[in-house]
Amino acid sequence: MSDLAEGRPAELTIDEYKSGEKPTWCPGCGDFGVLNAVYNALLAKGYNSKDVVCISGIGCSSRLPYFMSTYGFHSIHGRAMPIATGIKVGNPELKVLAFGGDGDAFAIGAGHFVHAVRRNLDLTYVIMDNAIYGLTKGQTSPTSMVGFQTKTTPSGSIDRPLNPLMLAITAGATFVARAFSGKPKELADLIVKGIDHKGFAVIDVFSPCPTFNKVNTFKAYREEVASVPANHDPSDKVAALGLANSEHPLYTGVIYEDTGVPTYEESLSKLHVGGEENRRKVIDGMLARYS
Amino acid sequence: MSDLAEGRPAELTIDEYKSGEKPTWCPGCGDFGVLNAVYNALLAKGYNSKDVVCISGIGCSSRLPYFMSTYGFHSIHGRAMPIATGIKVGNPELKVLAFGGDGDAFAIGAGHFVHAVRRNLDLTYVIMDNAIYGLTKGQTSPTSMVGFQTKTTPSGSIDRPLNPLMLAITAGATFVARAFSGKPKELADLIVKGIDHKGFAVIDVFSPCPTFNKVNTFKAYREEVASVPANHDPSDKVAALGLANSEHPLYTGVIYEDTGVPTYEESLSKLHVGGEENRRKVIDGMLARYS
Amino acid sequence: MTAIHDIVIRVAGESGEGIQSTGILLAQAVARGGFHVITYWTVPAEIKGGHALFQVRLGDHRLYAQGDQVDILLAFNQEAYDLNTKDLREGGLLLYDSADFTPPETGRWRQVPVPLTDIAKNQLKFELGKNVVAVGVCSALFGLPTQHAERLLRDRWQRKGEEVVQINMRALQAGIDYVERNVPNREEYRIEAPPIRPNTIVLSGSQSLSLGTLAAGANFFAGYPITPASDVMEFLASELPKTGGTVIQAEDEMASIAMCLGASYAGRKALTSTSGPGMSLMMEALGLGTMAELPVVVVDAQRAGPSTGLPTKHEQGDLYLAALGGHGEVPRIVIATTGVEDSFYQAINAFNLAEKYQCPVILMSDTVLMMRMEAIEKPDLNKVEVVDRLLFEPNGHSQVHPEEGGFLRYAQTETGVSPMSIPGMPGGQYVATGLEHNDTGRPRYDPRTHSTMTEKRFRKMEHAVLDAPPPDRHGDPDAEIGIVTWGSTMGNVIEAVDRLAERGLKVDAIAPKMLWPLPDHQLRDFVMNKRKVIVVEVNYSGQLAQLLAARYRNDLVRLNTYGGVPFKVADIVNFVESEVAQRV
Amino acid sequence: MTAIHDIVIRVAGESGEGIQSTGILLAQAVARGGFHVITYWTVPAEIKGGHALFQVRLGDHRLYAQGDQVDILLAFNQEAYDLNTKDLREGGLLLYDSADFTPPETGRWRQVPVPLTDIAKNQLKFELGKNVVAVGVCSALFGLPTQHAERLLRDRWQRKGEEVVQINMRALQAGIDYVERNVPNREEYRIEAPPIRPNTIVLSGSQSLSLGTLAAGANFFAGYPITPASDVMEFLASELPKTGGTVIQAEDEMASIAMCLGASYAGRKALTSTSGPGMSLMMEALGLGTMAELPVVVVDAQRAGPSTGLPTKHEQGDLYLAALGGHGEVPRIVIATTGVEDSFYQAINAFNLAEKYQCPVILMSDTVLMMRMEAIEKPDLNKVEVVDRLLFEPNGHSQVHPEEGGFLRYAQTETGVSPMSIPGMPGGQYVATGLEHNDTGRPRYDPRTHSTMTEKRFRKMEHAVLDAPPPDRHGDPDAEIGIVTWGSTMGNVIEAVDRLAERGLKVDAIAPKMLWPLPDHQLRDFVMNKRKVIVVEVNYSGQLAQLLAARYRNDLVRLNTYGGVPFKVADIVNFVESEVAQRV
Ligand SMILES: Cc1ncc(C[n+]2csc(CCOP(=O)(O)OP(=O)(O)O)c2C)c(N)n1
Ligand SMILES: Cc1ncc(C[n+]2csc(CCOP(=O)(O)OP(=O)(O)O)c2C)c(N)n1
Ligand code: SF4
Ligand code: SF4
Ligand SMILES: [Mg+2]
Ligand SMILES: [Mg+2]
Repeated sequence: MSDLAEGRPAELTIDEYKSGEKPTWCPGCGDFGVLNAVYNALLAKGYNSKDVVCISGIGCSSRLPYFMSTYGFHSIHGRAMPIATGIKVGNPELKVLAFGGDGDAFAIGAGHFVHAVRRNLDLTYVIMDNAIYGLTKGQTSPTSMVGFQTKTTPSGSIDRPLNPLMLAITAGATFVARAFSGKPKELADLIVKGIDHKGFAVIDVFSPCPTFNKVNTFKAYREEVASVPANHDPSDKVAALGLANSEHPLYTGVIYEDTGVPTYEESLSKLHVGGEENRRKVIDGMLARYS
Repeated sequence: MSDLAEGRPAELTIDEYKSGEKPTWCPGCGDFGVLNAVYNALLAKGYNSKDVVCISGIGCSSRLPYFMSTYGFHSIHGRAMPIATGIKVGNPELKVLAFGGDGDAFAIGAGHFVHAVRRNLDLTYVIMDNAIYGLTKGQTSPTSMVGFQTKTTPSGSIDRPLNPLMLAITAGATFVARAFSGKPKELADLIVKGIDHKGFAVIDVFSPCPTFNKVNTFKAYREEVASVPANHDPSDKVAALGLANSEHPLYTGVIYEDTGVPTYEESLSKLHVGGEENRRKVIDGMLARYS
Repeated sequence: MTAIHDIVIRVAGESGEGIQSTGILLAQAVARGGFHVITYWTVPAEIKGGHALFQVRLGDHRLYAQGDQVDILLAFNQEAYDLNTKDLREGGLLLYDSADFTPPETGRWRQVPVPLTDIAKNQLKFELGKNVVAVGVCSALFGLPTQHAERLLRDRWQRKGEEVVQINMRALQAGIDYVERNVPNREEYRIEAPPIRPNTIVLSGSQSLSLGTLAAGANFFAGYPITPASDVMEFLASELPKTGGTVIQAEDEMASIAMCLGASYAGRKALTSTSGPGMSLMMEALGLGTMAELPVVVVDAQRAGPSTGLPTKHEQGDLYLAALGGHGEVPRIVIATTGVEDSFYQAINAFNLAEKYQCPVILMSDTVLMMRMEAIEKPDLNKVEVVDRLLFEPNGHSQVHPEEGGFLRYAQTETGVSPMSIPGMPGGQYVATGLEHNDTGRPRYDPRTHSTMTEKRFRKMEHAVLDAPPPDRHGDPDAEIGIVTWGSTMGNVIEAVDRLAERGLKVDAIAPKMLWPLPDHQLRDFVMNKRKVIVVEVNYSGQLAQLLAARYRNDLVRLNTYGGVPFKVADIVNFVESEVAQRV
Repeated sequence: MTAIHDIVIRVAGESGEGIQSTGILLAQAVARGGFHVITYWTVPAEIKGGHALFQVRLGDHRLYAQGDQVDILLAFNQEAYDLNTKDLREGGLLLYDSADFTPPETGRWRQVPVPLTDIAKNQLKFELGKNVVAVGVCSALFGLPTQHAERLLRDRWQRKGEEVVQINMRALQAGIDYVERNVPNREEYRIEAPPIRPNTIVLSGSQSLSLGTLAAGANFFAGYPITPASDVMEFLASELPKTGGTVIQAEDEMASIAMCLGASYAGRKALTSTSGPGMSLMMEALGLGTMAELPVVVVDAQRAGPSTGLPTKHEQGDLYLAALGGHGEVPRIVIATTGVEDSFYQAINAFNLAEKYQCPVILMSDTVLMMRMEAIEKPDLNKVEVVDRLLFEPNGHSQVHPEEGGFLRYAQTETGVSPMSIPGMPGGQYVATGLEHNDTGRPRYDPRTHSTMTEKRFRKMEHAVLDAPPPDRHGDPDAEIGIVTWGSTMGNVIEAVDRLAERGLKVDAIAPKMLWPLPDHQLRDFVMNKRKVIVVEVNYSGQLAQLLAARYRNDLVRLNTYGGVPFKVADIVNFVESEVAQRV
């Protein structure tokens, strides 16, 4: 356990980032791997947990902040992005990580996702994509495949799945990666890269739900995933869209990165023509204008 | 005026599709051109106005259904897509056209847009894109350019604009076109093509707002628009994304079309294992199961 | 020893270990034996694993509540023992799976080891049969004739072949045998079997409600999963397509309700189901439903709030929202079901009212009710009356005034209900809208239009209230003490009224089914003329009590609980007794 | 002829022709002359063009309402004449721009042609000066000393150079000259100029409210445009960045409120502003604000509903939603401002209450008030008290229990308010959540946690109510007739009370500023002890009346109007008189 009040211990371990609350996930859930990767990524960065905020919506995956010793906001279904926006803009010094499921991000949260992406806040959004609604006990999600059978689509889903990576890229994301809970080192590494990226980083993680999704399993993913080719240039948008579009294999790694876009906080702070000390002057100025 | 009760007149004119309600738009508004193109497109199709439903959200542009003699649903801000989905699924025989502004479609309606698109309902969505919120008297919209000054962004917008065409294509749209209110014939022609396309047709129309947007004017567009190159293959997704991405020129015409995707109504009807006549049997079957 | 008439059996253990299936099997078996039965269960916060319990209360008379105390506890493991003995009555029976643990002897109850796991695994070589063994154990205790459980197992497993049937039969018998050999003096649990009720079915509140929507003619559903409302969606996803109907899983609740409004506009009977968070999100579009005058049914399966709250827990906290939520003056109808059987009929009433009055109807259920199973009388479909919206008749109708812009969709009428058209009908063209509008549907903002159209929308409510389904009544109509309640709490109140009557205290109880607008003709007399009126609700602020107080009297007494669990009957009994004592 | 003390001037014409700027200039000029002034205007449904009116009421005493009747109508065109003469009082003065039309002589009022267009275009060669000519015309009528308008013009155009100042001066003088030459007998419009009030500013309700949020320390705004709330956003978009604050135009209202909650969590003073449709959409996230106990202010600039309704029209229809909307038991505070000056102070109160009680506060205004301009006393910023949230002090504090999972963010306290932390504070780590939770914020679903945390959230309200801002009072405290009202309607009520007093009828009026929870200590005595209590509201169902009835008494009398326009003072006067007569 971290001794929060006294500051950081001399030698950091991942225990620094554990809250002591026992994860409520099913045995074998992919989200354990993600949680561990987050611990390791934070360790790699050496952050003080008091400076980190983990934000989420609602879903099994969105429970993650409870297992962190950092600040956190487990909000409501679909609204992780605007909550995170408020926090990051509210205090740009904070290290902000957002988490959620595929339903949270791409069903009820789809509109916010698109807009958060185009704003390019400097935060990292880790989506635990299990192609199912876990917490509500197994319904079709926006990333479920056509034909996928659940209680809400007993004859198989007829909706074509969204491709989170392509959606992110066309909405203007500046860092887009895919990872797999079954490749924990790569995952932790990508989270570090996402954090290091100055701007909005989207990491879509295949994080299987063994309880309700019997199709998109660890085994199935293991057979399909392949690392991004070594010669891939992540700044090449068209190439990135191509990799993102591929179904065989499913590429993991950094798919796209654009380092030339200012962050939202930077742009906002450029609008500031003064600080809190000006408040009285501004009000007096307005009052004078109305005289 | 149409004599609605008695059936169609022998010789159709666009008057058949006029409601007699005077448009409330400002003089010079681009939406007049769109309305006219819609009249002409319906005339070209020869539809009976009783079989057509025009759906919209809220905005200047969303007023369009009032000026039609067809059925209509002027709904609430951002929800034109789910309303249209309910209507089209509710009665697949109907010819369904949806209308709205850039705010309606891509701000509050962004999530619905993405999902409506991936479902591939057989309807045509005409977006009157003026890069501004007209009805609320001039605020920045999701398609406004960086630096665009309005009352809500007095120092210029810092949000990078969404590209409606790219968004539509990556969300899985099967027909994506761009038009310009200043090229009314092409516009009418594209609406006809959208109607003829079996599936979801997105037509993003540059429809200037002379009252509040002094940048994206008829004149400015006239200088920037160019028809899609004659050799463009709309079934080539990558090429389509390329054209959609271009800022100089701004291409008008059919950017993308995929004719191989079943419509949502078709897929839904395949799930039907019977009709209304089965209702009693189904209930009795369930009751027996609980005995 | 006096004869007993009902008994509460609780099965508890690790979720996923078959607690629920044991309970359901048991409930179905006892129902076949003619017993009345009512169940109660809770699911853990964890997705998988965690502590679960399933409680079966059975009796020789109609039951209304889940039972305050446990008579027989079957603990599958140590945790189940730790968490549940507090509810086991003094002198009750504790059965525990001796494979797992051995509890200390406390003397507060009788305790008997039952090696369920051992029997299933070692004796039967059928590990999955543990639940059926448990069913055998329980049914032997109170004396269920074996044939009922046997027939149930046969019906259930027949399709899988005789071998499967037989191994289950053996498991059942093993449970029975064990009890007969090891649990002497079973008289105190024995209930005289009532006559078999052949026309009985066992189903949950959510199943009953879903069936009701089918019977009402529902043919369009759009929804978004949420506990405890998803059951309705999942039921209809498998059944509606068989009738040519459609179920869409929408991207969120705003889309769900908007799709329903669209479908309704196109002529469908549409519904969605949700719980608190979804209800909040639907408020804007529900206003559109009121304004455009479109029939639509929204099932609100209430859970404990606010916000995401306690998603698996019970509360009646959404009444304000259902009745008064939404900006502007936005009338709509709120119906609440009080029981499993009632859910079927209120679903039909909800649709009929929506169609007749062309407006949104909120159909309220709650967590306890959605999940409760009960043996109810099979509904007679021939008696179900289905109401359809009033359609305008094309041609030759005064409702079309071309000079005024066409069809008078919102023509002023005495009841406020105007004949409506459906796309495709010639001459019926109009634009449905959320803007204030004149009788053709065109937007108009002058004071007269807004006043008269507001009155029209509220006038419909004045007529709708007269079509309110009859309230549940129970107790002595002449009693000076009255209880008003709603939803599943009525079950607890009914049993409290009976218990109070046994103790010589006369109480009268009413649960209106239409909660908004308030059915004055059903309530006024009751609320005004009782000496003391107690309003019993599972919420903090007494939401129904406040609505009644605004209309009738300010001295209503409130009894509330807000811990995420339903009332115990004893709580109500004690409260009423102390209220009466206060007066002396 | 008796001296007159106030006068209503209405300028009407095509929207875009400068109606509004004429009205604003006139209001500012008369305020400089020491007059009290209050304005009223409506915008057309069309985006551009359409009929618009701007009304300036001025007087030698404090004014509270827009004025029932027009004394002087300045019609820019035929349509303005057609639509507005119905409001011109018998014997009033009609001025019309003779360039456009010539109205028939009716004898019901005095009418004088004023060739505004001609003067501007031909005489001054300054077509844009028409509005200034109109200001000259109006101010000459009631005798505004010229210097005030002149100084205003100078202040306004100075930056553009002396030439511009001069041409405007000439336009003003041309208007004055025309009146002096062509309108004899102006005594009946003449008001004795009151002493100059140097400390006066002229601003709108939305400006006053926005300034109040600045004074309260607001430093984060996220919102989505909507009439009539956008003004707040647009004001802050230009002012907040000057103080290092941030304004974000969000993608919708769900995002707006969620961003505010995030910013508040991060330590900002956050607000959003919206109107009915947006309020409905914010219900779910507002529940999160209550549950996570985060300060946030939501301005609800009410307009006429339901649904999209009448976006530019007036109604007080959102009270139910503000006070009771949202699923589950979701307490929050509702504050309503009654006037332009009050809007400044209530904005400050709203923030202070949000910070002190760590919860959402809805600050209600309405269309009339947002758009109304008034000459008010310049607020004294030194008297403004700003309250900040109670922060936990890191180190050495008993509020951190590592064994229990860290910082006790939701520690139970007497007032329910727990010290909170802000990200970055060492030892203050916790997870804000919409789930029910224990004192560290961890999700817990047991009955005790839910009960005690529900009580904690409501306990805060019991204390908050004691901090309710004082209500507006007016009239005779001993009167037997009492009026309760809220929002801008209080202005109309005050004038009605005065008019009734003149006629010998004593009436007492109260408008609470805190509408929810109800400030019992302010209201009980008033509502319980008056013989007759009339609740006056611009809505159909009497929303405040119902909340009061639930708490106090069922015989409240209601006076409602719901045509999208405010009350006329005469309506209230007549109603009270007829109510009193009834008793006789
Ligand atoms: C407004 C609202 N609607 C619905 C729900 C119910 N709900 C909770 S989580 C969830 C989806 C879970 O799926 P996902 O986001 O993929 O997360 P997972 O559980 O799979 O990790 C839903 C629909 C809710 N809590 N709030
Ligand atoms: C829920 C809700 N939020 C906000 C509004 C206010 N509003 C009406 S139209 C509109 C945007 C208009 O812009 P756009 O959709 O681009 O249409 P345009 O007027 O430009 O044609 C907004 C914000 C509303 N009516 N409802
Ligand atoms: S239900 Fe699926 S996603 Fe949720 S905890 Fe279990 S395995 Fe993980
Ligand atoms: S404001 Fe703009 S978009 Fe609206 S009607 Fe006028 S010109 Fe058209
Ligand atoms: Mg998921
Ligand atoms: Mg627009």
